[in-house]
Amino acid sequence: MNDFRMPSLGADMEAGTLVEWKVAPGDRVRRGDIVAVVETQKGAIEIEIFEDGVVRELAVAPGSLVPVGALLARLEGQAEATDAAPAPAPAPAPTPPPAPAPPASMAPASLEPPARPRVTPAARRRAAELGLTLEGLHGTGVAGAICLADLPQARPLRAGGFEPLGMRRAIAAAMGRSKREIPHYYLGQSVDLSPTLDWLERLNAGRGPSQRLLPAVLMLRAAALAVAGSPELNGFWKEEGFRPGEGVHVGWAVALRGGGLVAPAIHHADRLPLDALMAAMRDLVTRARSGGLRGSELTDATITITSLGDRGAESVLPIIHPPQVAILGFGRVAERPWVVDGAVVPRRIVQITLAGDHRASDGHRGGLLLARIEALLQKPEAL
Amino acid sequence: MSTTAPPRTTYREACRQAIRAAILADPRVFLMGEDVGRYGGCYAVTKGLLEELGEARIRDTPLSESAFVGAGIGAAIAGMRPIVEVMTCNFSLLALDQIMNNAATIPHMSGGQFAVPLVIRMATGAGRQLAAQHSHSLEGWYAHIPGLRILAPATIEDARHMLAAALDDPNPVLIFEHIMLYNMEGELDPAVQGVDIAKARLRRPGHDVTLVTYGGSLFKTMAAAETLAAEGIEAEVIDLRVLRPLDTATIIESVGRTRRVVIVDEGWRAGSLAAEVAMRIMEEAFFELDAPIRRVCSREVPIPYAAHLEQAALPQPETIAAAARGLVRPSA
Amino acid sequence: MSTKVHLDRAHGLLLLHQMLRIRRFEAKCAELYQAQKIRGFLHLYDGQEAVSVGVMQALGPADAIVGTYREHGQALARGVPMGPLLAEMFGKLEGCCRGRGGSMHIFDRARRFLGGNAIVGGAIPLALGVALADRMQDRPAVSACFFGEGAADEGEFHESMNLAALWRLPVLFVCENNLYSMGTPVGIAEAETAIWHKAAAYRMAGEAVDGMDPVAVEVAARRAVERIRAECAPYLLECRTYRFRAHSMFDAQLYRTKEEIEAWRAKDPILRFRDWLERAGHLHSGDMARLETEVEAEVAAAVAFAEAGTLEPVEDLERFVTMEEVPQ
Amino acid sequence: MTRDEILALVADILGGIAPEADIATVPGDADLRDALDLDSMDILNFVAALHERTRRPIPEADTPRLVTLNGVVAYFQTAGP
Repeated sequence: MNDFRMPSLGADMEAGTLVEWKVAPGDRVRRGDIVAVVETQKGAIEIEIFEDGVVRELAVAPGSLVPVGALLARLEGQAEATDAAPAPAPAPAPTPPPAPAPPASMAPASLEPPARPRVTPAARRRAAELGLTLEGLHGTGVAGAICLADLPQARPLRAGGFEPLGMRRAIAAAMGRSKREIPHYYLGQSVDLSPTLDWLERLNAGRGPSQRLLPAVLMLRAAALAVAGSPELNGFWKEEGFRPGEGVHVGWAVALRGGGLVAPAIHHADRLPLDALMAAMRDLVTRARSGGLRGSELTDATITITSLGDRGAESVLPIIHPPQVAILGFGRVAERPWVVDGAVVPRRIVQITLAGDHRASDGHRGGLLLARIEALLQKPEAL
Repeated sequence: MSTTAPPRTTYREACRQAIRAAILADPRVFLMGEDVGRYGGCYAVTKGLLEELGEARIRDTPLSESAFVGAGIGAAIAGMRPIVEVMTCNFSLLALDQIMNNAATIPHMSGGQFAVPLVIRMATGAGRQLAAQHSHSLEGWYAHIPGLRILAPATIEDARHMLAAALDDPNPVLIFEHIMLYNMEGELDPAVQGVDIAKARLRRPGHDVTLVTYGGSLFKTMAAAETLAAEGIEAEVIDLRVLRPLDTATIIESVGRTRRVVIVDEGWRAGSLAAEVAMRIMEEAFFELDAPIRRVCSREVPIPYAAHLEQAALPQPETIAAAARGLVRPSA
Repeated sequence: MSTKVHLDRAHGLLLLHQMLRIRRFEAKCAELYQAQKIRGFLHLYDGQEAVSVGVMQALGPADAIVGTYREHGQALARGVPMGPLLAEMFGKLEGCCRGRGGSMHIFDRARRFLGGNAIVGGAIPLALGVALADRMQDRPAVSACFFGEGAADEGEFHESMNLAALWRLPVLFVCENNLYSMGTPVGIAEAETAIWHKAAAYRMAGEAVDGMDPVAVEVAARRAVERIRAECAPYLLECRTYRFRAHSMFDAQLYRTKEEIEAWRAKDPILRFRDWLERAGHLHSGDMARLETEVEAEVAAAVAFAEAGTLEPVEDLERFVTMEEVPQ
Repeated sequence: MTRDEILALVADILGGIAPEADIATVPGDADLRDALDLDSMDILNFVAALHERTRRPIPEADTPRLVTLNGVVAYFQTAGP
């Protein structure tokens, strides 16, 4: 029997509200199946399962707020599934080594159920309204009771929506941690985007609106390709140090109307051709705003790109989203005087910036990344 | 137009003016009780009234609590509006049969044929080293009895105006005047011509904790609230004023704001009015509570004579503040 | 109202009729109690009829009456209609107190009948208050207060005697001395068994009278009431009487002998007065049968009235716990 | 198309893109990108939907004419190519 527990979908995630079970006891599940929808401060996330098996027990009812790591369901592994189709004859198993006797200190703890947490009536009611489970919360009230001060103030998310306060807190936690912990270095580069945009306009002219590409997709494509060649900027800073990403999963920053932002991952962005990338981006933005992100999309980004669009500021000095180690920023494309072959000509210029984690990389590597992006953008037909 | 400061007066004087005005205003009103006339009242509340109003309206009674309280009930049934003064609530036990078995029952038991529009005033409480038999706080007991209205004027304004409202009530009304309040000085706003006898009153707004109290404990509680304010804890103080029927709504409303409650009651804790208030909160605002309800009541002893022991037995500003602090800052 | 009792045939028949009404009514109550139509405590008045009937002759409609818990006779003699009285014991809305009081708590505002009080001695101060209010409002009324000799054990009796005398209140204290407070003989409870002697301690006038003789009671009551009105002072009238039935419905009467009861039954106020009327030529042949028939019809009508009564809606349970206004 | 029909269409489309937006509150000459906090992806989706619903070709160069309500009305009240 295996425990399926509330996954951590982000460094700043402490708990999630179970919105819906997609499976029922007795259901057979396969690795990668969506088994549940969980709401977090960042929205509703579909939760995948990472093993095959049969659901034996759902431990949590929809509406409950469940701390990360708490039991959600119990699964029977493939081998254990008694009602499974006849399994192929097992290969002779090697005799398992005798289990070492646990040290005395690891002897099973008392089997008595843990004491019911002390919770004030007001806190218990708010918890119920919020769908919180209270186990694991730390109480600061009278006699250590969990009181209102120990709970989130407001109702968190509706399914599919974002709760501004919770989102704000999540951003505050992540950005605060970033600025406390990550020694940022910043690089900037002005890039002539005229060749790219000229090419794009010609391309779009022959397409209906729904087939057109946005300039952002070209920038994303160029960046993703460049990042693939800069592994020290693509990955995570963990306690043990830098760990490179297992692919270029670009976290694409999506601003939410009404405030806040979320940067879900486009998996293997470097492997997606432009049209596929455009489709992925369109899908991601839609789902980010309607609350249909998958858990892996919130946890897997290896680098973040923020694009200010055609109405934003000219440049951005972005803040790295931990545990990532770099973030790229694209400013607004603006027409500027530009020297080409000794002559000043109007060109459409974009400011590309990079913030890097100095623990993981140095400015030189960052500069190379920017240069590679610039180069790629000069040959859009090759993108 | 020149503005003049409201006249300063005392709680005692306010009580006297209330009685005097009521007797002058209505020929059906008279006062009877022990030593209310020639002596001028045990607490000097009625000093001078006999001379001014005459023996028919200010009646000295023999020490027969049951007879004169019962006579008050009979007179009320027969059309008068008596004010009966029982010198102290300690002696009211000698008239408990009349109050409980007659005044409180006759309207209902007679199927509404008779009302008992009677007012009984009595002194209550401890603090003057009068020892066990003169220091009881029995208002909570009386608040147990259906059919009675129980008032606890804690301010000069209530002392001055509750009596008239009580006399207008078609039901028996018991007014408990705390002995420590008679000397209290303060201003009486001449613009205020009357008070209700239905609602509790917010004496101090706050948002961290509600202190519910009444009568002689009000000013101890206000002092505690000041102490707390200096520590950054804003206590809301509710003066119950009317102990029966309890104005639960005002309490619940406040609890909804503060979510923490300390009830201060000079009665003994067990089976006290404070217990009733707490239970109302449990029944109607349980889910608002963010901390256990606390009570500061008198210690469960006959109130002793020795000053230090007496004071130790009673609610004090420090004990009230400590209880509130323990709810707002449990870890401090 | 004159103190002279003009005992003509009409008045004689009236007294007899009143006593008979009480006797037959109480007999019906006992029957209905055993049939479980009446519950709670039921204290019957058999034997004491002459007291109420006699005293009420001395009182007018403006006077007030404060009764005891053995007050059916007092109520009937005062004029409380038999139907609402019985309906009250049935717990019916049509009862004189809407079924809230029962046997022990008969109130009738229209007849200034203030209960029906079941705390021994507890109602005596009420009579003082009513008398005080009457005097303060210049009404020349008298308050008659009934109580048993057991009430004389109570402090409230003595407090009230003292206060009434001090304040010269127009109160007629009517002690129905039936010799037993429940099961305790008066001699066990009272150092001075002549209750009326206690009046002297309060400088109050008083006397004892044969409570088994309605005429004697009436004469004494008229004398007392006249004196109360004239002197504006209270009066204690002790009526020596006897209850023929048990204290209440569940009483083995271990405290008295059958012989004693039989001896008192020989002084039955109804039989004795009937015989006297007969001897005096006031009671004609057929009168008794006619009275019996009348009373029987009245009791039957009362039973029918009570049976037909309705129950107060439970929603009105809390009505009158507190009053919206003072009834005028 | 009448102005009302065009505005109803716009409201319907924008309701799908930005459900929290209320175009009744948007002045006719206000830039939708400012008024409703729309980004270039939203505008692209908006234009795509206009095209799909009206079947009218909308060259990319016309997009700047479609960022106000008045602009949209004017665009669709003129005869298409």
